[in-house]
Amino acid sequence: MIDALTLVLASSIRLALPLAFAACGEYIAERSGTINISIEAMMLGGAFSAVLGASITGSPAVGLICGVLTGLLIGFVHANFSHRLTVNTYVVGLTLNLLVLGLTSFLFDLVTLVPSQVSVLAIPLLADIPVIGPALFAQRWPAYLVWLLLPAIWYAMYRTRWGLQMRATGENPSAVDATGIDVNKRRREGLLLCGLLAGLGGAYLSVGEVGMFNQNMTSGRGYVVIAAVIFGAWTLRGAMAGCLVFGAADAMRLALPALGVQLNPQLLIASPYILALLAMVLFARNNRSPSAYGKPFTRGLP
Amino acid sequence: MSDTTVLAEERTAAPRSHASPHLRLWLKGYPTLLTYLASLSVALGISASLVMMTGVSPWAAVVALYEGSLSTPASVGLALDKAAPLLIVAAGTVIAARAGLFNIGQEGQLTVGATAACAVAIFVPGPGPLVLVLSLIGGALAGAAWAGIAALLFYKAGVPIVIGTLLLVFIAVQVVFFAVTQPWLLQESGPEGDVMSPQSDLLRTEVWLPHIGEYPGLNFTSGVLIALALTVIVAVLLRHSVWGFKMKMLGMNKLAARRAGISAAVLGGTALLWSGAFAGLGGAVLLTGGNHRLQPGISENGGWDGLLVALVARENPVLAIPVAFFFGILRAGGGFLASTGVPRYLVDVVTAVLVLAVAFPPAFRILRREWRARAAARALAVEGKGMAA
Amino acid sequence: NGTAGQQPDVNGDGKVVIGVMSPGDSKDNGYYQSLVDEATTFAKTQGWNVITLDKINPSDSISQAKNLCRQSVDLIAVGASELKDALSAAPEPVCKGVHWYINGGVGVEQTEYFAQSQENVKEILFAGGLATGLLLKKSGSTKAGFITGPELDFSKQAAAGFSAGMQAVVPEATLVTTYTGDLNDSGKAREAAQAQISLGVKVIYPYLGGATDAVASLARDNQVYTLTPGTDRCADSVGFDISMVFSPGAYLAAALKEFQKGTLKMGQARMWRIGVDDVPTIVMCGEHADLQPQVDQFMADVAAGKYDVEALVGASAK
Amino acid sequence: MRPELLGTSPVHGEVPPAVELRGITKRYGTTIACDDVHLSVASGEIHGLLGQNGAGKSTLVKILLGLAGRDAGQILLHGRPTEIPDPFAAAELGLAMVHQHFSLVNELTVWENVTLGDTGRPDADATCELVRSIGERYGLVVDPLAKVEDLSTGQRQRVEIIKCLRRDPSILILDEPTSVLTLGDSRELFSVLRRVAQDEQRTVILISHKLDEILNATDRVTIMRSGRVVAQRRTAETDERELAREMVGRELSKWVAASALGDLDALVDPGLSKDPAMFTALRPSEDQPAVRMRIDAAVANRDGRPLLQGLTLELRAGEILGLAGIEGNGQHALGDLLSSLLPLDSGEVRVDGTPVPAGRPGAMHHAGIGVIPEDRHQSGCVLDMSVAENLVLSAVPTVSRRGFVSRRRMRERAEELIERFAIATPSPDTPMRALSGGNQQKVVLARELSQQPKILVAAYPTRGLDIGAIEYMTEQLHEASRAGIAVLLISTELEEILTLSHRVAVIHRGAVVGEMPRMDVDIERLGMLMGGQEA
Ligand SMILES: Nc1ncnc2c1ncn2[C@@H]1O[C@H](COP(=O)(O)OP(=O)(O)OP(=O)(O)O)[C@@H](O)[C@H]1O
Ligand SMILES: Nc1ncnc2c1ncn2[C@@H]1O[C@H](COP(=O)(O)OP(=O)(O)OP(=O)(O)O)[C@@H](O)[C@H]1O
Ligand SMILES: [Mg+2]
Ligand SMILES: [Mg+2]
Repeated sequence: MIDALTLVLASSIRLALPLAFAACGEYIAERSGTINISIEAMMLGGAFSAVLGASITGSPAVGLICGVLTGLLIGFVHANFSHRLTVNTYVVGLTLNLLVLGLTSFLFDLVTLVPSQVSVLAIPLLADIPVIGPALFAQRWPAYLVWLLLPAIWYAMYRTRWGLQMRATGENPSAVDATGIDVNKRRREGLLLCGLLAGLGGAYLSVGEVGMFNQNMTSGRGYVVIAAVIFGAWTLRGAMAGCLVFGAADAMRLALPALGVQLNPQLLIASPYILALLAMVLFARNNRSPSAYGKPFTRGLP
Repeated sequence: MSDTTVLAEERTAAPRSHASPHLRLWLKGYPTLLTYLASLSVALGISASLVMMTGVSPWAAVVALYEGSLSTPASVGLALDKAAPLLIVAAGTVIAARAGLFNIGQEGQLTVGATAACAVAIFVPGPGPLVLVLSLIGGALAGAAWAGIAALLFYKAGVPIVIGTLLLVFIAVQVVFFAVTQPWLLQESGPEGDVMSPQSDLLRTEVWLPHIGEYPGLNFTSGVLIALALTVIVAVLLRHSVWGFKMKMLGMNKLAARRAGISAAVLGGTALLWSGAFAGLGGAVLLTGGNHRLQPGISENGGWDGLLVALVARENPVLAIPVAFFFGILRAGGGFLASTGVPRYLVDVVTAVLVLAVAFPPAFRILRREWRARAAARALAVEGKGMAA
Repeated sequence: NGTAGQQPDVNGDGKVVIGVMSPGDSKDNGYYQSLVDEATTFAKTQGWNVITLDKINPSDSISQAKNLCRQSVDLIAVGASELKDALSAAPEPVCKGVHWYINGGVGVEQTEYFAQSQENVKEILFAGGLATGLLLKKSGSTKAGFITGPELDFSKQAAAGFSAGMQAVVPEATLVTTYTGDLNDSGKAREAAQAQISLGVKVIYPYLGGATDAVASLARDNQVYTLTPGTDRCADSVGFDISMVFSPGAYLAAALKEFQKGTLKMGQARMWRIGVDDVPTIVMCGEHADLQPQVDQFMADVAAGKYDVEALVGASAK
Repeated sequence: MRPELLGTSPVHGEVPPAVELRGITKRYGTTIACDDVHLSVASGEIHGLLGQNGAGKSTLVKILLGLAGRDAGQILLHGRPTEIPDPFAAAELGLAMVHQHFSLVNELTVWENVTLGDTGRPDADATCELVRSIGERYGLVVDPLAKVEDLSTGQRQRVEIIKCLRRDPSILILDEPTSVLTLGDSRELFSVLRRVAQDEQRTVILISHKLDEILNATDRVTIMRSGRVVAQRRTAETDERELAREMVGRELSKWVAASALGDLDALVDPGLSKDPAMFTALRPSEDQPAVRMRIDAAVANRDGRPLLQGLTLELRAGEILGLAGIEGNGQHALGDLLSSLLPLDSGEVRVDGTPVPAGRPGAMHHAGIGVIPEDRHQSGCVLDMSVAENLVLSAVPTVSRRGFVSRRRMRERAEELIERFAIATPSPDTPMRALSGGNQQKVVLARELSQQPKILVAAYPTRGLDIGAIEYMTEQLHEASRAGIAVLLISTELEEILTLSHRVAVIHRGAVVGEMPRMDVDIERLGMLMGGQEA
């Protein structure tokens, strides 16, 4: 029983981590008012270029960086198309997803990739704690970045001027504009950060968890991330909780057969989206999305 | 000293004024056309270089695209068939958008629609044509219902439409998958102990959408006509009817609409239902017109692309017609291109690049207007300083 | 070059063109890749050219088939029964005169338009189970794992056959089956494998597509034996222990030979049987080569009907 | 007259003026919003900007603040030619503005809104402290920790003002700042401005339609008419009538002038009642008019917050009932109720004796209640639709046949109304957004009146209107009442009430606490009722 628990918990964490990195990014983007659909593209691009970078340089660490940069690049494209050129953000998002899926599959055929994976870093003592030890303290080293990211992001959003402006931008862009702040610049920044973190998430999936790439590797994780942010009512805490819950749902699905339990697969696969919707319905009161959520901003008279 | 500064002014000003006037005039005249040319050629350049990486000559690829979509009447028909469902979905999207509601869940509504249509076509007995009509209606209703969930979530629990519709897409996919893996539901039937694939039986031919024209001549399913008819109707109603007027009002200012006696929940809700119904119908047309059998992947992103059509057409139903056809060409030609040895997903890449290329110029025009304003301000500033000196 | 209607240049345009349709990734260095590779290698020797369409969505198979027809192909080889709808393009005017071949798996409803090859998945997987049984014995374990994508009839059947075979050798053996829902999601497949490993399975059968290698390498790192899903990869760096060879490529290659001779009969089905034909077969890799004779014996027995496969599989499916 | 003022006239000045505009011109398509405007304001001066609706005042300051570009002319700050491409640059140059329409983020707290425009690390405690201190210093009290969305309009206005005062700008611009403030608040504000200008040597530009404000608060005043500067005066050397004349370009009846000038004494002076205009104005058309609408013990709460508490009210045909009261006591709620935006917890609304379901969309409208809402911008019109369309928003059926809108009929109707109500718009197809604040209001008024309602509710009808328009509005409302329409006039401005109404009621904390005929109004009593004391 204990082993089973340990097993599922560890598995949940492993499955949640790539989501968590990306969710940090999506959270920022959404708070500044963008529903970033292209996060799927960002993750996939990150996953691919990470393995590519790793197999060229032979260092998975470098691979991670490549992944991050690719995510950043995709974020840059999205940002400039939708928040400088005011092309509808969903057009950009959908198109980018199409583009990156096609491109990675295409390149995946052209180049030959060598499997490579970052090493596990077990924290002495802590890793030996029963149940949570293996789950939390025996991860591959990039996993621990989360512990740096979360406080950093929270501080940036709630304690810095930039964060204040980001949040305001998501709520009432024209007011922010009248105050002399470049709304679309903030939103572009949001998307860049999102790309960066989503890229990291994808990279962690490929060179972190799996150690290799395969076609459409992320297979919809980006949308799960969006669901997680919604599930978390646009708070960082909540988003992380969402990732954990969804990770756990998958872990169950994958581990339970081994433990002799069977559940309806379709239901489990759909569970993140169902849960996200339920969360919004049940906690409708305090569950408010940013007012300018997904609304493009073009400067007009106030 | 003042006149020296003035001279300096002139000197700096001189080159500006003497720069080839013809060229500038021409640039002034056709900037948008130019940007279109530029962005499209960039897109084609990228596509070409990618194609070359596969060892196929870009020209051959272009020819293949053309052959697949436009060369013969038959292939035009194929492009039309591919375009029809997208156009229907797009028309629906426009309705919701007009009421200020952003439905991005067409993919889900379409899939559910196809499923319902299939169920009707298979389980409902009766004369073919009747059943066909019923299954089309069934598809529309199912799509509407699926959108209805989002509407309910919005008006009862305040879940933003975008979120509701988006998340329901991924639930819908699982619903279909469930349906086609359950023998007691839609999974294909066969001799006992035989291995069944996750798909429905082939629909009996009487419930297929009638085909118009004969191979090798121009031939396409009647879905194309349905799509065109619906789009025109939507265009007219939105533009000229009281209903359209109210929708516009609601879309632009809820509060004012409310004061004018419009219930957002009712009018907006129905708008959303309509767009869902259209998407569902798109699915039904896809099923009865093309595949004739339900499979998990039946939509082939038809919902997403339909949405894309509507957006690229800037939510203008009439404009959506050519755009949808453009997508039809890419889809039909794309399949053909693939069959010449270019990897399929390269077609997606090309499609994506082209969409961005088409979206770029109008957006760029707006941006340039801003730049001009800034530039003008700066020019004035220079002038001002000159006067001050 | 023969006159019109005669194999191989059926349409008599002076060149022979073979169209190959595959539902999966033709670069999965596994099941589907073999399909394409075998076809191309043989075609090369004959100076024919091959058009490959891979990752075809079943719902798209008809129009893809038509596209091939319009490329003036002489033979269309459909890689798997998922794409059987493609065959319904055969009567269409576009495809007039084109010859068809399908790798029918357990078999698709025969019409006069195409030749098909069939295999008995249960038998093959059963035999695989037997071989696995030997490995379990060797490692003194009774636990094996089976990881595959969506929960579909064919994968259920495969699992059933596999476990039946295992139990025929090690009666108390148990098989843990996990459905990840996606043949290519290596992340989830790995987690599934991880779970099975930590439950002490000694053999894992990654009955997967793109995710196969991810699982295999994890298994190897944990000294767990693995089998290939269809091709001979004993030489492969991933280090499989058993190669289950039932690749459609082998059947196709044979069909092409007949096509070249002009003896590929439309409207006929050919059943490929383990222990009888040279494919399907089972190859014990590297260190396990010593077990090969026993495995060959197994295959012969299966072919000879020593086991009531149907019944046994049926029983373990319950 | 203050001596240092003499120096600051643009003609001969040794000290360069704080702000100097030379030949500013701005076109919007065909309309010329600003036409070769010259203006110079010295530091330490409060400069009034006066003009009819659409005169170009807002445009001018928008240009000054980088919110709108200009077509010609130049801006000099402290003698230096300056370019102001965007609001941020404006802020850096020490220009700050209180917008005619708010620019607050409702979801953030007051202090967050206040600090939004600054740089450097935001400091909650310091900012809150700042808000409090400014609040005390300038008499603009508001809780820094409150969320803006919980504040009433007036309180939001205060936040706006604090927001730009705290930047301590060298040049402060206020566009109709008092339009939503109570009399007391605005008096307070002007003493603030005076201090700001004199003691702290800042420059203040004040846009207003209220002549008394201009006269009390400013040192000099510039008057604009249709984009041009038509006059500049030292406030001390001019008077209401002159200003009014310059502004409108003609004489006004003493009556309207008095009201527009907020000359209370004039309004209650019994002698006035002999003025014939007044006579017709204050007498209801019939002597024993029929009751048109009756609100009975209406009670309503919005998420726990009491809005209406047993409000009872009676409207009679051909009579104007003025509802006086201090802003924030349920006027808004009442307006919402009568536009079917607010359902009732108890009580009922009857029109001609038949009850009307409160809160059901369109119910009140169908019952024959027309509303000129307080916040025209937000709920009175659709800024992105054309003027013509806005003129028929609630009356589409009248211009449509068999479910289809007839463009022709709509245009005809629009042209007729534009003509009749003298709406300044380039064409019926101009987007509403392009109209000046005042003209937008005229559109709403025109629409509501043109539908011959049984009852007309006018909330703050003259808010943001120039006196020309006020005079006009006054006539329109009298016109309406003479036509037998029962008019409910909601306002916080006593002058307005006294000018227009036949009967005066007082609302306090969501209930009517007193009522009296116009003739025997006594300011003292009124004030006490509004303050909540029984009298
Ligand atoms: N964005 C715009 N597009 C077109 N015309 C405009 C625009 N903004 C203002 N105008 C026109 O410029 C003129 C001046 O407008 P402005 O808002 O400056 O008037 P105003 O003096 O502020 O009037 P009010 O006192 O009613 O606010 C009006 O005729 C208006 O129609
Ligand atoms: N019965 C009441 N008891 C206590 N407070 C009340 C009552 N009625 C109204 N208020 C106060 O009035 C405000 C809400 O009423 P409402 O919004 O209608 O005011 P308002 O007149 O519309 O103000 P504004 O015109 O600025 O919107 C709140 O500040 C509330 O405290
Ligand atoms: Mg040939
Ligand atoms: Mg104004």
